Amino acid sequence: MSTRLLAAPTAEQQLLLDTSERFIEDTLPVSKVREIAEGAPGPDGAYFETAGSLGWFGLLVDEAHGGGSASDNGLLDAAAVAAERGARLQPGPFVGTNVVASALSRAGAPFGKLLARLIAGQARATWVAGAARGLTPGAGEITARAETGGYVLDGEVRHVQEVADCEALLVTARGPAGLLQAVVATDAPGIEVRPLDGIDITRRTGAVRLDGARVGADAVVGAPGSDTEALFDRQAQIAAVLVCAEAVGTLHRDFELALEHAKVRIAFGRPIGSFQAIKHLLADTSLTLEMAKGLVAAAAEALGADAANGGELAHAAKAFVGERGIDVTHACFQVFGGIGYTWEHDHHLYMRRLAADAVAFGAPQWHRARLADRIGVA
Amino acid sequence: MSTRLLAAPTAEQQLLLDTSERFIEDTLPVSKVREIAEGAPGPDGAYFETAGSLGWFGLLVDEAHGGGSASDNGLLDAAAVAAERGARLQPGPFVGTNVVASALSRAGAPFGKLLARLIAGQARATWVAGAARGLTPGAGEITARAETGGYVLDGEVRHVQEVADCEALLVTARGPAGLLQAVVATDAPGIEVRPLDGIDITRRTGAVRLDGARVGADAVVGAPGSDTEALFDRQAQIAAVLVCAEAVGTLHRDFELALEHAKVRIAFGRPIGSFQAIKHLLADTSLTLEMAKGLVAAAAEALGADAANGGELAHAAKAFVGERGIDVTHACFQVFGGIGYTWEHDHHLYMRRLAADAVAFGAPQWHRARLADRIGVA
Amino acid sequence: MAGTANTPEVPAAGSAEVTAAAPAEVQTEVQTEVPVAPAPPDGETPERFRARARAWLAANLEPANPSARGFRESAVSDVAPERALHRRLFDAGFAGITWPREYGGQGLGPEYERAFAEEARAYRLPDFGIVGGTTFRVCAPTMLAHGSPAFLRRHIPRILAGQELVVQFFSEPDAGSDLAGVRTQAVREDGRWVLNGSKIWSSGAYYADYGLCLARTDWDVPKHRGLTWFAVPVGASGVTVRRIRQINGGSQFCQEFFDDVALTDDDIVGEVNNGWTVAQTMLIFERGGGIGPGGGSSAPKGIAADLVELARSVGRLDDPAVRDEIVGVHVNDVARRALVARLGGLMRADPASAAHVASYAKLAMGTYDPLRANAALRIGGADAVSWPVGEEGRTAAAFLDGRFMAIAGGTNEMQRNGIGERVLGLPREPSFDSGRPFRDVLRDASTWTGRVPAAPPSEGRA
Amino acid sequence: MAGTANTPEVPAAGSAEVTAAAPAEVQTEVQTEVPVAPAPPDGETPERFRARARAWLAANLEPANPSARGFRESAVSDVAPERALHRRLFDAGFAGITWPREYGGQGLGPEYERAFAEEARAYRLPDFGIVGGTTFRVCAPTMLAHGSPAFLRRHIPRILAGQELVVQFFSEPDAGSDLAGVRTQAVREDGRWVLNGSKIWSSGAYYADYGLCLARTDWDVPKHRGLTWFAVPVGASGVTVRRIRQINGGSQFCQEFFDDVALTDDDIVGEVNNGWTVAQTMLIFERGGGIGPGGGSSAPKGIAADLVELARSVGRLDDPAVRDEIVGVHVNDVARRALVARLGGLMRADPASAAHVASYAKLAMGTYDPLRANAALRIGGADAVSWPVGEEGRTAAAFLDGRFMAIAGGTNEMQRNGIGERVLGLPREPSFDSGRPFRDVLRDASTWTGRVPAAPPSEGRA
Repeated sequence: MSTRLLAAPTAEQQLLLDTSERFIEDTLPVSKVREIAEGAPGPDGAYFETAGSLGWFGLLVDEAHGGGSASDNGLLDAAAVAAERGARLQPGPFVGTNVVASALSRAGAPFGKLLARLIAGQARATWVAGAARGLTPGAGEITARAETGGYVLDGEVRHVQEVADCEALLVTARGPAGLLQAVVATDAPGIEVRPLDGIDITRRTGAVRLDGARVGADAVVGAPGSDTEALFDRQAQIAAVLVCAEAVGTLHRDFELALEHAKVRIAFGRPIGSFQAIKHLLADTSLTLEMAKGLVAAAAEALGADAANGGELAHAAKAFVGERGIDVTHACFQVFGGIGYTWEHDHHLYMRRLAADAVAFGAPQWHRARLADRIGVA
Repeated sequence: MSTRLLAAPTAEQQLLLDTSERFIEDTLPVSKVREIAEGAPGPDGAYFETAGSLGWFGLLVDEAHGGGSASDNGLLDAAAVAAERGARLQPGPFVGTNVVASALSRAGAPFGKLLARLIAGQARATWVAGAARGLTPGAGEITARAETGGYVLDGEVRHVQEVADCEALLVTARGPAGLLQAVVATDAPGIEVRPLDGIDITRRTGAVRLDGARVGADAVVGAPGSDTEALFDRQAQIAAVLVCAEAVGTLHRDFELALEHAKVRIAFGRPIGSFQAIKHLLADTSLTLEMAKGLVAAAAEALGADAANGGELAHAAKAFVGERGIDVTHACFQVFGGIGYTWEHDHHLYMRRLAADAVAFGAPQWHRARLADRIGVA
Repeated sequence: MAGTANTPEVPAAGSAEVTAAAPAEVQTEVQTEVPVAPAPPDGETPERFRARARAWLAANLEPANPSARGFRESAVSDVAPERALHRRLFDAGFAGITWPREYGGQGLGPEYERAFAEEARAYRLPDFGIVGGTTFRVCAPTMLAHGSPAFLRRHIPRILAGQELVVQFFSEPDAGSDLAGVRTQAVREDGRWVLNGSKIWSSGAYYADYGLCLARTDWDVPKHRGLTWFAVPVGASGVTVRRIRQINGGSQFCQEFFDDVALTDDDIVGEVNNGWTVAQTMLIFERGGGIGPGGGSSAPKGIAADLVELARSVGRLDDPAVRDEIVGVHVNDVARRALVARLGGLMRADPASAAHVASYAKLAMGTYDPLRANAALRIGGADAVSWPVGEEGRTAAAFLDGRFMAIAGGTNEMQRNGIGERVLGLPREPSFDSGRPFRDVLRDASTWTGRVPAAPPSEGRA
Repeated sequence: MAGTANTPEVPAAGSAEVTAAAPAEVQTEVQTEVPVAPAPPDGETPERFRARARAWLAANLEPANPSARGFRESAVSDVAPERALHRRLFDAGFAGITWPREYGGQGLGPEYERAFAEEARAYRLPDFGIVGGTTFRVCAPTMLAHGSPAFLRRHIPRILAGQELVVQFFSEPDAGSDLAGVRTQAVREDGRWVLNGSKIWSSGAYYADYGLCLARTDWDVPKHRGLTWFAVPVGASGVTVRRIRQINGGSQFCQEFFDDVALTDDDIVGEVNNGWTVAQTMLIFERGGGIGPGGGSSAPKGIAADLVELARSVGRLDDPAVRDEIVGVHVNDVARRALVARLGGLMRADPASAAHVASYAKLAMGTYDPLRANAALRIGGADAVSWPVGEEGRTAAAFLDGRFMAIAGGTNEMQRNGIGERVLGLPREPSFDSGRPFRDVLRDASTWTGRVPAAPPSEGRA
């Protein structure tokens, strides 16, 4: 049942994955996600608090700030958890909360209280970047102007994944001294979160509007300008790795269902999986999936260990998984045939999720452009 | 044996094709082309004169100038002949001679004598464009400076297909009033033709160097400047259609050989073509080939009839055939397996030809860019 | 938050089940009536016919509204006015213009039909949505080719009078690509037939009156040989029609369940156990609409106008990557149109090859439609996957629908088999079900080992 | 004008035929000599061994020249110095360090081999080109696993002394993917075996001494059961070796023709008619070199450096389309490296799966190598397809070679079958040749109809 994102997990990692899988299957299996997609209420606070107790939200946080990981590489642990989540279409801002927690952990003390709530699953958060640095073209941008003791934020950003349930947002804004990031509470004056419809009915996407929202200097994360640009890049890379890990889990399960179908579906007196047309399609798809798993794990490992090629691998992972994931879900659809075209079959839930994940936290084009920037840079 | 570029040729077209096929099979079948590729001398003057007598070089020339076509669309006729040539890897500047003849026919009287020699197959010619208008990046350009009664041409252009045997060249140069085209004789002072090596060993490619070569005003084809730019575009489109037609013939034959192999080669107690892996690969390849034929014929038909979408279809044809042709020859190679890897098997001659044809007279990228220029232009 | 691309009329949870009460009622009411069409006037000529049609149309029909979306998915009640409109055509002698007089048609030549079509172009004709095509271009022609005179006298006039809409009950949940692998069965009992099983992917069955149903009537012969077609009243006792909710939120297709549905010999189309012959006729009619004589003249102008508009709407028309994406789609678009034109030429040159060559057009759709939908998704970016509540996510819906032609009406794999074997002449796939009782085929398939029995010496060495 | 990518040593017209006179001569001369290696000193330890190796290497070998291109394709005469060099290693007790003492090895543990490899890294070791790998990592290990003691005593010491280079005579012109479909036959006559047939794709056979040849020794059993391996002297009477001219102009591979070649029972490796068991061992050794423990550390730095260099050399590095092309290749490159690392982890976690999982790495090469070669061709543009006389057309050569891994050593199709059936557990392909005499399989294949004989009732209903 495990997605095996890690080829050889340690015992501690395996324990984290086993408890996470059991928690999901007991609490929010795909059948319940489907109910939420059809209109039932989303996961409650208990879901996130239990998840917090399993360690989901502290993996990228220093121990000094209350975090902790299963191995010496928290991002690798988080990616492995993300894959199990993605296989079961878990909703909620897992990626966003971890990205924010990671940023706040680096920023340190001033955000200790929020950080503690995030780690414990008592609050969720996500990152509102919009079109900053070109990440999501057309999504809108936030501007910040300085006032005594802080900044005033204005603007609207669309396409914020899983923003509905968040208590706090890490907002990237264009400020007087370049890029600036600040933490805002979603219930603060001048902040409005508006739901959007979308192809992925297992997640809640929204738009965030800031209308003269005030933040104090103590809400600013990192030094505005080039320092924040570097933070931005790292956040985008972490988000890419985690959303790819979720997507790889989703691909894994869509593929697993197609494989099972090919073994039991009979046509022309044979299981359809005995035909080379289906067998070879699945073999090629499996190759893509194994490459995706290998690449996402490698990116998590390198980026989590601050290796020199971590960012490059993260961009490559998003480019590969974002584009080839669409091919994989098409191949699965072809194996399902007509049954995959019915609402009752789960395939479309996976297909929808993958289409949305492909552009979340930077479409493949954006990540490819980041790699192009590095051409010729030895 | 026919490539059937035309789905339903007229009786006159069929006669042209039948006589052309018979001429080739009798004179220069692939076995003899292979000998030329291995070092034997190229086709002699008689080959081209017979070809001229069949009408190969007058199809794009007005009857007033001694030309004539089988149908009311000479470009469609020429494309059909080109496909039969390509299927048998015929060498010689068929595309170049027809492009030049077409241009001279439009220019009219001053070039009557050369035109007559070209039509009769007594002389060959080709078009030397190089990097003009970006057609062949890095190929070099010719510049023209005015002097009394004419121009002086300087520069070097590489990658001129089938230039070795040409008596005259239509040279595109950057002149004082914009783009300028002139006819030069290859034996005129200041002109040097140097052979190049290349992947396509069935054709002779070369570089042309002009070092203070003088041409009179009477050698200029069309009015320099925007008029010549329009001529240039049309020449590029005609060349694209004809080189695509040759390539489609080459693809047709490579595919035919692969199909035959799949029917007779036995593995695991069955002809390999009975395996879906091979059968479906060939079916997909056949679809690409049928699309290529349809597109090249449609482009020839529209461009030859001066239809509004003729240029657009010609660019699309080169983009499609140039790129997908490489896929087709790869698929054939996969069907041949090891035997296709041997020098003795003909496959590599087709594969080499296709690689070179893909970039001749503008790589797919250039033709795609021309289409991109038309985006949003209703 | 559950809002999706487009879910017009289907309740959010589960699928709608209808027992097609309305058509059944209609049917009971008119069970015995066989409408009679007027005979064409003596000495009719195409010219006179045209003049008569012109006058009648002007007096009786409303002008066409080209911007109207057309009937596609509708409630049963919406069909009643369309039926009435068709009845008026019938009563005026303009339904079934080329169909036999004895079955309610006009028995005239195709030139009369063309004349009527030209005159009628400007008027609003009856619109039965997808069921109209199935009834008049697939099912009725199949009936005419194989039905007994008595069957045709009962059904065809009513079809022409708009009283019977007929759909196909052909595919099954366990027989998709393997069309002949039918498991729905009709058993002969006490002089009647008892139908049990299930059919699926019947377009618009929920507002149709009859389904032409292929059922197994002999399990002990090879699969193609024990099949029989029945005309099943949709409103008959034991028939349940369930609309299938599609992944794009629509529900045009249905699944039917047959629970001891009683049928008689009168309901049979063609001969008992000879249903595959009828099926092949039906498949030819089904494919008939696929390929026209060529796509050149109706080709849209310019470069992939829909994608250009999409790129403009998301503010990315100047992005070189987006422009190249659009050009790539355009190149494939024109190649597909050129293919269709070429196939038209090939078919005219060799009509016998038409059915096989048509597979290229189908495979082209199945291959390039998904690529085109993916390209649109990339161009649309984030705007393609989420949008303001209440708006339509058209790019997303097209993406979800993108594989439709790769699967429906013969998968890409089936087209490749057809091209490989029937056009290219490649050696056949080994067949494990063509020479054996279907009962045994089903049993052995469940324990597939890949082992091929050795040929008995006499046969193998023949 | 006939000049092509790279045609170094092969005459322009036709292929070279050699009868491998030189090796045969060498072999005759030393037929009876069985070289003897010194025994390791008593009380040998890895540390002492390392010190001894270090001293010997410094005194006897030349320093490695890392920029030397290495022996790849060579004339037979070039091998003699390499043989002599290997003999010196042997005589010093540094050849076959872990191989059995009784067959000329040193019988030491792998830690000794590692120690030697570390010490020897800086020196120029004997280089037999591709035949070196075949001899020492494929053929000799297979012999050690299946050869009789007498066979091993005759051959292994000579291999270790550089006197016998051994290649595989495995594939046939009519048996490529179907490796067991061997038609080369050995017939028992008067106490000896007479070999006839042909083998192909034997790398470097033209300078080897022996070929391990798989021949059919029984035609009346299923194909896997009637096969036997023979060690065939390349210089034996009736053996003709012909170098195959490749499409890229090289000629590393050979085809062999056997015309009544006389062999004896002493030449057999393994048991008569049990050759497929030996073949499976050989295939495992053959694949052994394919996958290392991971590719992370040796990964090239930066973005597809070779393509960046190519783009720069043709002046197109600033072209956005070219840059995106390069990035696309880079993404696939790192995904492939990550795959290999992942496979290493999976294999360590489950060694039994290693042979099957390795198919992913092979399929990745077969899939992405051609795409990469195509991308380079596009980047190079006109400069990639023609070039000044005398220069090397490297991009063109890579393009012609691009499918090598898609075909050689198990085609993409074979890898997909393997992944589908052995990794994913999909149901098997029907087999038409596994249960019947090979003689009958060949006869029936030529009249293939796709018809599967019905199972005899007793068998089918079992």
